[in-house]
Amino acid sequence: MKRTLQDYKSPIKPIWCPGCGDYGILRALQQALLDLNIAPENIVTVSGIGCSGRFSHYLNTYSLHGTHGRAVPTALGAKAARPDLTVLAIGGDGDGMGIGGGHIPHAARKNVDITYLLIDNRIYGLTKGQMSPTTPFGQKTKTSPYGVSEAPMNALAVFLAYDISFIARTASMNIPEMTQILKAAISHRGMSLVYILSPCMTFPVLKSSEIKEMVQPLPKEHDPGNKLGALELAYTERPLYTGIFYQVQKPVLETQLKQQVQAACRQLADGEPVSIKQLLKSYV
Amino acid sequence: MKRTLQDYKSPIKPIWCPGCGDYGILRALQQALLDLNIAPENIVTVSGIGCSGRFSHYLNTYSLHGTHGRAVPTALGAKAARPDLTVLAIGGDGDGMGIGGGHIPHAARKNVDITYLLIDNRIYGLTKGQMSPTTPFGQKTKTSPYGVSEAPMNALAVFLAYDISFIARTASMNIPEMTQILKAAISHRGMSLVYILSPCMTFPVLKSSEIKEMVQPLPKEHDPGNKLGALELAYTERPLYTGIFYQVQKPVLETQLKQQVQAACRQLADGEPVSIKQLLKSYV
Amino acid sequence: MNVKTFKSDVDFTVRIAGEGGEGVISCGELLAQAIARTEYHVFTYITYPAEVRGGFSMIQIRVRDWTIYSMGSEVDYLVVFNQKAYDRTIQDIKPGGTVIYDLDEVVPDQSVKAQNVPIALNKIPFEITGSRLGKNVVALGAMGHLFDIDRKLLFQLMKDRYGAKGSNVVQNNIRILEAGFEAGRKTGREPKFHLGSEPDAESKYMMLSGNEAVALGAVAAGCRFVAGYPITPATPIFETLTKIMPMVGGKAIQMEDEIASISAIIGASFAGEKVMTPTSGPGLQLMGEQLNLAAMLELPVVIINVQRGGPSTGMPTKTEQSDLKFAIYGTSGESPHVILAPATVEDCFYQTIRAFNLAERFQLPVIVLTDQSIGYRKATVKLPKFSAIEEIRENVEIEHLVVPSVDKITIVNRLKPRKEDLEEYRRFKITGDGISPITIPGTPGGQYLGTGLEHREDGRADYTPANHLAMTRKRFNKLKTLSRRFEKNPPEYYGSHDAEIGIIGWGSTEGAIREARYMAEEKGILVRHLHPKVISPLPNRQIRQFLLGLKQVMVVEENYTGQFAHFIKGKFGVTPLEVHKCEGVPISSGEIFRAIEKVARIVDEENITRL
Amino acid sequence: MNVKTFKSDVDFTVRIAGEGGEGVISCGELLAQAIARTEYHVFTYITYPAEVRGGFSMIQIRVRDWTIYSMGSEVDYLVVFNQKAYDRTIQDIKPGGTVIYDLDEVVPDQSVKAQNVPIALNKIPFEITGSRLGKNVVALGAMGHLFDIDRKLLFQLMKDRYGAKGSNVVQNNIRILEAGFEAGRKTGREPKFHLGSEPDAESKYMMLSGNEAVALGAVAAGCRFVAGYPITPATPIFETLTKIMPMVGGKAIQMEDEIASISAIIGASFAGEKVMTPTSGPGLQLMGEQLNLAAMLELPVVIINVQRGGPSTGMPTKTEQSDLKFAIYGTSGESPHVILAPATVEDCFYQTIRAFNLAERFQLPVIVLTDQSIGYRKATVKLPKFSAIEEIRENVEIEHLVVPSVDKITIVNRLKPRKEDLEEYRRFKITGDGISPITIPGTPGGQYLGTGLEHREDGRADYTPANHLAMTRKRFNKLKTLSRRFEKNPPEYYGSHDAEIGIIGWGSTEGAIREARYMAEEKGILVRHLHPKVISPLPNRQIRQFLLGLKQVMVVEENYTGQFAHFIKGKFGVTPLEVHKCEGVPISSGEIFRAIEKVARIVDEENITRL
Ligand SMILES: Cc1ncc(C[n+]2csc(CCOP(=O)(O)OP(=O)(O)O)c2C)c(N)n1
Ligand SMILES: Cc1ncc(C[n+]2csc(CCOP(=O)(O)OP(=O)(O)O)c2C)c(N)n1
Ligand code: SF4
Ligand code: SF4
Ligand SMILES: [Mg+2]
Ligand SMILES: [Mg+2]
Repeated sequence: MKRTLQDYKSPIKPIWCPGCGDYGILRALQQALLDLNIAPENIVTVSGIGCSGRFSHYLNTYSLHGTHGRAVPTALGAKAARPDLTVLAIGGDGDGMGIGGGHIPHAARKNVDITYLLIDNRIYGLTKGQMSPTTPFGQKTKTSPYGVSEAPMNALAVFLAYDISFIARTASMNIPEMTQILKAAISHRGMSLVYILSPCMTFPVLKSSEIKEMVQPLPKEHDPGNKLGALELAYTERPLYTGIFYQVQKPVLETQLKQQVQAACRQLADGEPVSIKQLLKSYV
Repeated sequence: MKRTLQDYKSPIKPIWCPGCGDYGILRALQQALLDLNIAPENIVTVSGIGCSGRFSHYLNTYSLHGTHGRAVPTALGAKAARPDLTVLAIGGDGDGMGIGGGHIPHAARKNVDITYLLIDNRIYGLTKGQMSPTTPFGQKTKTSPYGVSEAPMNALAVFLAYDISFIARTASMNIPEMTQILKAAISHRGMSLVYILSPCMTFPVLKSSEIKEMVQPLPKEHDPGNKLGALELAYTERPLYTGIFYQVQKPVLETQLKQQVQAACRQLADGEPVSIKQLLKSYV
Repeated sequence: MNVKTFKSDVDFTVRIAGEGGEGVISCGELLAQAIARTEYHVFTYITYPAEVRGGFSMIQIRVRDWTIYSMGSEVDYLVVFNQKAYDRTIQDIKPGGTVIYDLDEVVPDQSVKAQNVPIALNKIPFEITGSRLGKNVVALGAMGHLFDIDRKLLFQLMKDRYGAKGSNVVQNNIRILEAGFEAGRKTGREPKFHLGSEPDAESKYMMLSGNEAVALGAVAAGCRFVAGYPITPATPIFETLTKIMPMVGGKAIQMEDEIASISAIIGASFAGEKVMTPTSGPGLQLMGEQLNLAAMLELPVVIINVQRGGPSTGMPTKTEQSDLKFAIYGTSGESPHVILAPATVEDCFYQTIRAFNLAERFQLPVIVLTDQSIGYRKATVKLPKFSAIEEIRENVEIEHLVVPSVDKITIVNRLKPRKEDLEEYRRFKITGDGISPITIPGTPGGQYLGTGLEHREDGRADYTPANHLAMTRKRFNKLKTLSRRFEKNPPEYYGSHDAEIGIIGWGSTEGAIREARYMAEEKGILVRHLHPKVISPLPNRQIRQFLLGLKQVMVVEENYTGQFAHFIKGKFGVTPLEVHKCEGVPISSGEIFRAIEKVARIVDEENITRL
Repeated sequence: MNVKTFKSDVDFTVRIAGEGGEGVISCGELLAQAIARTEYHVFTYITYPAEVRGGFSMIQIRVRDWTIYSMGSEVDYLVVFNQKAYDRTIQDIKPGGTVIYDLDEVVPDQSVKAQNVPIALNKIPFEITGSRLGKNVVALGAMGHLFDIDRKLLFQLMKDRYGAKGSNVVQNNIRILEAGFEAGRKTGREPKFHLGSEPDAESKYMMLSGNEAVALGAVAAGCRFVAGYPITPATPIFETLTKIMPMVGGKAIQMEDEIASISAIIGASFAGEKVMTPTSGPGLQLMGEQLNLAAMLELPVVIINVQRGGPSTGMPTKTEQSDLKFAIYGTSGESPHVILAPATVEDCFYQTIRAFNLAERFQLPVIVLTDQSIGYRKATVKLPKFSAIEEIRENVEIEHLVVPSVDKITIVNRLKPRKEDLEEYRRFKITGDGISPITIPGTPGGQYLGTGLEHREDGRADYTPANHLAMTRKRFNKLKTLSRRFEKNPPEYYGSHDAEIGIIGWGSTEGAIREARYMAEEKGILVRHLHPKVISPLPNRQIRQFLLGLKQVMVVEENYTGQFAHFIKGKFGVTPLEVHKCEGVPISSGEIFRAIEKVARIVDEENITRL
């Protein structure tokens, strides 16, 4: 059966503002899923709360639109329970680096095989324009009427320090590049993070034109296995590089969990999982 | 008035296990406060939950023993409200990197002038021996009976990526070194983090002898202003360097808040804070 | 209360409806603001879409020459920007009411009895500026004509609002507004109301939303430290505070989440500040553990919970009164806190001040429960008598605690220790009323340990059976003291003593209930109405007195399970008739009135004896 | 129930007390384990200090030749390791009881009527190994002598326990144990009980703590995915599961906090697994937002809340029943969930299975409320009839839902859609009983959107008034269906129909109430005792029937405010006599009995009529 883009679209029409970066990202994601030819019924999408949280509404997958900041641990549970599924987590800068930021390093440590799309528009879009962890210093927003007084987070550097096993940056208007990156990310065994710069039209802290001006593909010679090199590039502010910063192979949660079962059963007399009867009798 | 160590001790006798690293840390902290001659009534200590959470009980300060993982934002509130006070936050590896880990980067971004003692024994001590975010891969604990299956966090690298403005590592048995570092940390303007390796005697994932074997002072030539250099040293596993990895000057939260007041008042007719009467009348 | 006050000469309702992004709200707010500068009272109700763009959006404005109690249930003037908005709202038009709509976009339903006023809402601005934006300004101009509002006033307000966008934008908007006036004139309809020709020179009224009133109340109460995290529909409180706190020398900090927010205010309260955090259900959900800590540390903290449609993410932009039990019981174990529920926009101001007073005096968390409808409602609020704002630093006698009002605002601070208390300072000393003197950092000899663990008077952890019982009793003793104080107030109900039917409500439904009572009284049905502001601990004696002599009591609230009704039933042994609405929109006076009528019939027919 | 069963030939209580770190608990557990291998029943109660080292620690073991219902209130044998422990526990000794203590460390109070048995608890191990450790093993040996326990059995148990520490440790311990036996013999006291000479060859009893019973119940119910975070006193559930889940091919993951834990199980439940997370008050506090999400997504999740002394961090190692209202109302807005409260260690096993059955069948969160005392209590539990464990994959008729018991365990799975349901799949289809068929990922055509926003039947977000009302009703309809099912069960109470006094309790107090009833019956006071396991929604009809004909009803619970009593009062219009205890320790049968006596006197004297 030949699938089409339509197979990945839900019947719900997106209600983002005209020109919102999320449209492009949705498009690239659907294309990537199509190119990889993953059956929609085998995909789980978990999204947080925000304009970016609406992705789950627009994808014809098993879609869970949860609470603010919890997309990653929720997706982790789904993948750990069902390693046969393709599991995506999607959220914004506030969702993923503000309220939900504490979960990311631990998903990284477990190296669960999910793909996390973190969409950074440097603002809280859905709640209508408050500062986020990446809003630039000095920027006026609805909750920083005198200018932001804290330093924005260098998200890439932080993710590298978390040692997420696949880390890429791209921009919402770079649809072909983004599609390629998403395909690589989904294909990667282990946790992959795709950090996407995206303009908000209504609260334009990060404008489309600025992104276009700033981004530039990573130098060809960059070795994604070199973490310190990746860190250096992550700290570069002009240009903002796009592409795969880092990719390594590490033990994956699902495999580890399987090995636990094997280890547990090896300890048992016959090497087979115990029945409830045997289990209860062991407490006699 | 000449103060003594006694002035910093509360009447409550510590109940840690004999040989617990926390004893040495308490001692060094009291010494540092004495050396800096800070009046006990001008110190606020906020601790999390864990064996390390008990520090607040043993210091003769304004001490708040809060909930699990929230020492840093609580301390932040105290300091932001009362910049005249010396504010300490203290907690363990589970408290500060597990449940409370999400708060650290944001305190760092605000660069609030508190000193955070993060005591890493690589285990959950108080709850009696479960794995923590820094327990080594493969280690058996009460909740990893088949061995830890996730990668331990490289805490120092993470803190560097957070750009905390003062970052040091030391070990609980290095009392003179630790005292010096604590003094530098408390004297630093901005957020300071002192990451302390400490043995747990009862659940010995990290043994005293191991620490002694592993630690070594930072190379003299290391420049604490060089973040990439600091990162490289943070990634070095043998030896584990101790000393001040990183120190920079950045805008401090308390100053920023003061500037907001100035900015707000500048916008007002007479440059003076408004009275409640004026404020209400502006809504007519 | 007098039945006559219900009747007014001027009393009409305008509704503007369209899609999010069409400028519905700003159009309505400008209209309301203009009217508020006249001698008339204004009351608005807003529905935002959850989406930033798109989705249904509306604002309803009631105008009256006397105090307004509710949003009104039928609409005299309906302004719709598109067909969807027309279809969705036309059923609320009063027979013979006026419908203003875009002549290209809307096809009116001829079966509706209304005066149709088509205007080229889209075309007019396009002709002037070449842009599709501005239909809201045309509509504003047309209404300016119909209500005879002074143009200069509207120009001024537009300048205030759009000035920051540059003089070009202002000029364009003023031209569109002019064209709107002209379009209104061209409809041939004469101005119906003359709403003041000049801005009232010395207005005694503020135009405030409930959310703004809360923010101003906090400032008035002496709050100088706020930490928060945006969440609909509480965000405007926090946004307002980030702006005004620095103006009064205070601090408002945005944190990374709600847990951090409440943690920060606990730290600041420990350090001696008066503190607050505003939030809504899902945010309060995350704060419970720290709320409990504040109760255990006996620290004053004020939390504003602007209720929205629940559960879970629910309906962020809709209203509901469904967090009542959650606010009371939403913490593990047993710890005392107080719940206040303001009834009007004005009340949001005074009850917030009261919340701080109670929090400080009793050293416990106070939750103020408002909701989306009151938070976004804008109303004219009388300025308080500034000469009557009294700042009392500390140690106010509990007997002297009064409810802040337009005539008298007293500010209460926490109980400071005397010199002798500091000799061997016991922070959690067991006292007659449960309240112990509290030190703040910087006080020599006042150092203490505050721990969330069970502790002794001196703060040290102690789990012995007798100590746990004694300290639990001490903490709850504060609530008892507080109840005792408020039980001494006379039962404050509205309506006739002779009534056989009683209505109890709480929070934002007060106005609708009040109007329903007036409607009933007009039909000769006497009704008594109690609307407690302290809803936990409940004023038992007051409610008991209120119930005396009634034949039937109704409890009105906006939720599914009848939460307040359960309390009334459980505590007072009556079986109230529960009038709920759980649809995300406020209950109207009409709906309540119809329920009263029904009850009156039953009471009559079944010859029920008085309770 | 027969009064005679209360009397036993063998029924005595041992308490061991000392400081944390002195091996108090392991000493008691070894003793209990040894006895459990005989034909006797064992029931233990443990108090841990919150500190890892130091603080008061004790274990109490009741031994009986028949089912044991409670920990017992007075102690026959007291073993104390130091003076503090002596001072703190001596008041609980039965007149004439035996006190074993260290002769160097403890000076017994001569005014106490007890048989003092000094033993060199410290010196003996020091002479053997040169170390101060081992006094607990000496004490174990001495008791081995007094109760005539087979040495070989104790040796074997020591090997099992200390084997991992090396043969040297085992050898030393066995030598100390021998010396303990000898020390016991030297006291000149004859063995009083002969507790079986050989391990029972084919025991039908497990020796389980309540926490272990919960963990095993989860496995039996088909749970294969657990995510958790350590918290006292629920940690042992999670620790047990990290060990046994992989043995049955399941998964148990430690997360970074409780929010992540419940998020992970929601994800796993969405993916089709049966899931659970164990926690205690402060942890549940953090889970509320996600619990609400599960209710809104209509996903089955089971949460075990092992209650501890509250509020806030409170008393982690102490017991309390103070999370009842919190468990029911602790979520913002209004969402349905079910609360179960196991009454015994055995019940922890069966009610956990039931929790999964209800969660799956009704697609909602189920909270199991246990507490520290039942969680750490160890008791002998009969093995279920394995032939009677039935795994029914799905679509069990609601009428066929039974309470799992030793004789019959049915496993219930969620409702799968039929083929025609998938044609235009509506995940949240409104049905008669509120339950809609649910797909899991991998099912083609079963894709759907689950959102915490209010949504339509097909999952799409929808805030229109009618939809919100309809969906709220649908969700609560499931609770109604569930109630209706359970209302059909006969009222399950103990005691005489003729009783004039009733006692209602919930959770871990069942045994103490039961014993108190026996004590009362012995004195000729008839008592009826109801102990509902489903405590929300309350079985209204059952309680009403139970109340019929009583003159006074008592509600027994371990908290300060009388939470369950409030429900009984509120819902059934009676004013129960509230018997609370809020001291961090379980209420004893004696305390309840004394309350019954008092009530009996009042009922008698005041000539109260039946309710
Ligand atoms: C617990 C909780 N707190 C706050 C909110 C309100 N809220 C919804 S979305 C959002 C921020 C969204 O910003 P971001 O994650 O950057 O997403 P964007 O809208 O920019 O795509 C906030 C604060 C919420 N829904 N839940
Ligand atoms: C919300 C919450 N979850 C869990 C706990 C239980 N708990 C107490 S301390 C602790 C971990 C302590 O480990 P760490 O922070 O490393 O401190 P240590 O004891 O090792 O010094 C846990 C899980 C708690 N008190 N509160
Ligand atoms: S507010 Fe910004 S992020 Fe949200 S939909 Fe509109 S353009 Fe996109
Ligand atoms: S358990 Fe470990 S960390 Fe805790 S007091 Fe004992 S030695 Fe220290
Ligand atoms: Mg954003
Ligand atoms: Mg630790």
